[in-house]
Amino acid sequence: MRSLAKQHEVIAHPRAMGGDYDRDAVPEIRPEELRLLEALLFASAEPLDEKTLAARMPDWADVRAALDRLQREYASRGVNLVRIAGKWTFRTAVDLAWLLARDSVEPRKLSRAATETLAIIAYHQPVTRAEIEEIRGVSASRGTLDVLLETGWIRPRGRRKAPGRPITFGTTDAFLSHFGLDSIGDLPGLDELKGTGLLDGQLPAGFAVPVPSDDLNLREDEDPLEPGDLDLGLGPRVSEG
Amino acid sequence: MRSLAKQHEVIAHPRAMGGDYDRDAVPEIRPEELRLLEALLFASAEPLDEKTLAARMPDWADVRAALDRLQREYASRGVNLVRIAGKWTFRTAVDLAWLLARDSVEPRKLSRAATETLAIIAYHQPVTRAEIEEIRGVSASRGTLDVLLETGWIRPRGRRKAPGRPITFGTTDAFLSHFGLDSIGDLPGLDELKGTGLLDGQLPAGFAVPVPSDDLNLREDEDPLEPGDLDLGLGPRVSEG
Amino acid sequence: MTPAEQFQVDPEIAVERGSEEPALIVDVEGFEGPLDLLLMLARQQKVDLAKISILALADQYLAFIEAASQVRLELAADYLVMAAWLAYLKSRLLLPESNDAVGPSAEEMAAALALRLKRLEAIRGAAERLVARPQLERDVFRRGAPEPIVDVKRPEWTATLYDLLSAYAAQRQKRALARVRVPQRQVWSLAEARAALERLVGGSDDWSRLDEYLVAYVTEPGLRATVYASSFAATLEMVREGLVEIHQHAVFAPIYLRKRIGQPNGAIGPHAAAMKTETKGEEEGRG
Repeated sequence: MRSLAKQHEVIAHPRAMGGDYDRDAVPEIRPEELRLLEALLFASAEPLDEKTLAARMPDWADVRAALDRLQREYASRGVNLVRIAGKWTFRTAVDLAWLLARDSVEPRKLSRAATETLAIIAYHQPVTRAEIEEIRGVSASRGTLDVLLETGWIRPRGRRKAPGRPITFGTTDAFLSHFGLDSIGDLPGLDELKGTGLLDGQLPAGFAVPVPSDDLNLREDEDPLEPGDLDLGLGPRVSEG
Repeated sequence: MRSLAKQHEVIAHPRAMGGDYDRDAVPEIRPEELRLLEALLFASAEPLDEKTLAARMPDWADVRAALDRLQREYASRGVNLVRIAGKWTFRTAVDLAWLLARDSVEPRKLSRAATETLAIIAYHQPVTRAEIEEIRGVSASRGTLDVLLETGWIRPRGRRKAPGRPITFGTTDAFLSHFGLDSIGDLPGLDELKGTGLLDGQLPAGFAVPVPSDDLNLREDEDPLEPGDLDLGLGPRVSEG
Repeated sequence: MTPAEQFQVDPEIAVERGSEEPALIVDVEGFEGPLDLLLMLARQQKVDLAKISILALADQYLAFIEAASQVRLELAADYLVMAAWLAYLKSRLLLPESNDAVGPSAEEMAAALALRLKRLEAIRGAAERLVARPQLERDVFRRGAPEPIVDVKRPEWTATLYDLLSAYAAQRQKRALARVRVPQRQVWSLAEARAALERLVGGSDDWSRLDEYLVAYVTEPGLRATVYASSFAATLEMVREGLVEIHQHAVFAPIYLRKRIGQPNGAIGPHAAAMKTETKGEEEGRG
């Protein structure tokens, strides 16, 4: 509540807002001990306790009061004055941790199982996990679908209108983009797969490769996803390495 | 005029004066980019250039303007934002050396010969050992250059395209960092020296180097170092105490 | 100022420099070479170096060297070289310049020396100013406890279209062939069918539909054909043995059966045998 009131006050007096760069031109009259504390705490390799600080500061300085004021001054900044185990130190603001993390991209090759699963999703979409398992003849490990969701190449589309209402999966635009496909229809069909030698002639009669479609509209046998479906561990996870 | 008006305004509103501790209680609304910059610069062990900062900051941030404002904000503080070798970093205020000197491990005091040699390399770079000797009127002891190489403040740059192909020396970013210089052009008294023409010297033709430059690119009269040049006892040595 | 007086002054300077730099004391009272000495002498002229009298400086230097050599027998060679050069310069400066002289004139040589002195003095000034600057970790300090950037490795998954297609084709092909090679058909044996029928029929004297009897056993659609076929065959056998009667009123109509009561080889036996082919044909067609 208090902070709301405060904010209101600030809005009522826009000149007080930080957005006005000229405001800094006002010479700031700060007690010297704040400068001293700033310098001491900044330069120290370790957090310093009040006793140590007081020993380094001139006698006239009220270290306790100055620390309090400094802490308030820096509370809203990118660097905060914090007390750790009774000792004082400057630390970058906790909410800016993301800024201090370097995202380095580590290229990793998709596993064989994930590649197969992805291909089945691409050709047979919309497809449920049970259907994938049936086509592959192996039960899909949870990790495989997780990895594929993490790639951003597949997405849960909806739920099949069938007992258990299983989630259906399909590919995304990111999939097309990564594999350099203009549309999902550019995936080679049966004849093309045979033509490239990827499928050989020894196929039983009736063997078919579906004509894939990643149409955004749900099929007749699909229901839309419900809120919360995406939170069931299906969303992208933070990598575990 | 403008700052006078500002001051007048401040006096008319004594509550706005810094002496009043309560002033800090008003939550300061500062542009977020200042927080981000503070955090980045405080966290880093090394000065950061604008390009690096910009890459880490959100796209919408005007890094240049934010740096300027941050520099003004911190100018009166115990920690200042300074530009060193073209990069930005926080350093304790110069006038607080007395407070912090206790922290420092007394750096080895350079001998007079080493100091002069360093100055000659800084102001006359790129410069050969023979040229250093010419200016000082004494043959340079091997130890002097070794000591300077060990500090990391000077480096062999290349080889002069001249008989004997002597190695040329110049200063490093560590030199700028140690002496708090933004660029070699900020060397104290450089303009004066240039004005007197003493940097031109009466060096034999081809040796004349009017303005010092620590530019990483070799000059026309320099050849690159060859593999092995750095092994000839010229590289930084492990300190012998 | 006589050379002797000059020499009296020097030890102070020498001591000062010596303490600063014991390793680099040169033979002459701590001066770093003749140029250093010349510069000190020039400064004692207390005039702008630009207006220095090289002639006077040469005199002072030569006098100094002479005085020094009275105390110390040895002088570093470069001092003597400088002394010789200055003596030569002095004589050139004093004598009228001949017109056919080769090389630089005495004035040029003097000016060059003055310039060297000025340059040395300038760089010394610069060195002083340089080291007077606030120095890192002596006067100014950087952050004592920097917070290192955390390296978060984010996997970027890669796969090529070829990977995708070959994986798909290979596994579809493998599965397609696998189905042909291993016809995993489950079969209901005649014995199983008969056992089940005997159990079912035993419970009722009334006509019942064969397919209704079997519902309990047809749990999987894939099993339907074999269950029907075996059951029907078993039925026929039981009819022949006179255990049950079956009845079908039209082709493809439901088959009814009931436990036979009384006559072992009943009249409907042939009738039932006649239906056999038709019904069986239907079942096989479904399978």
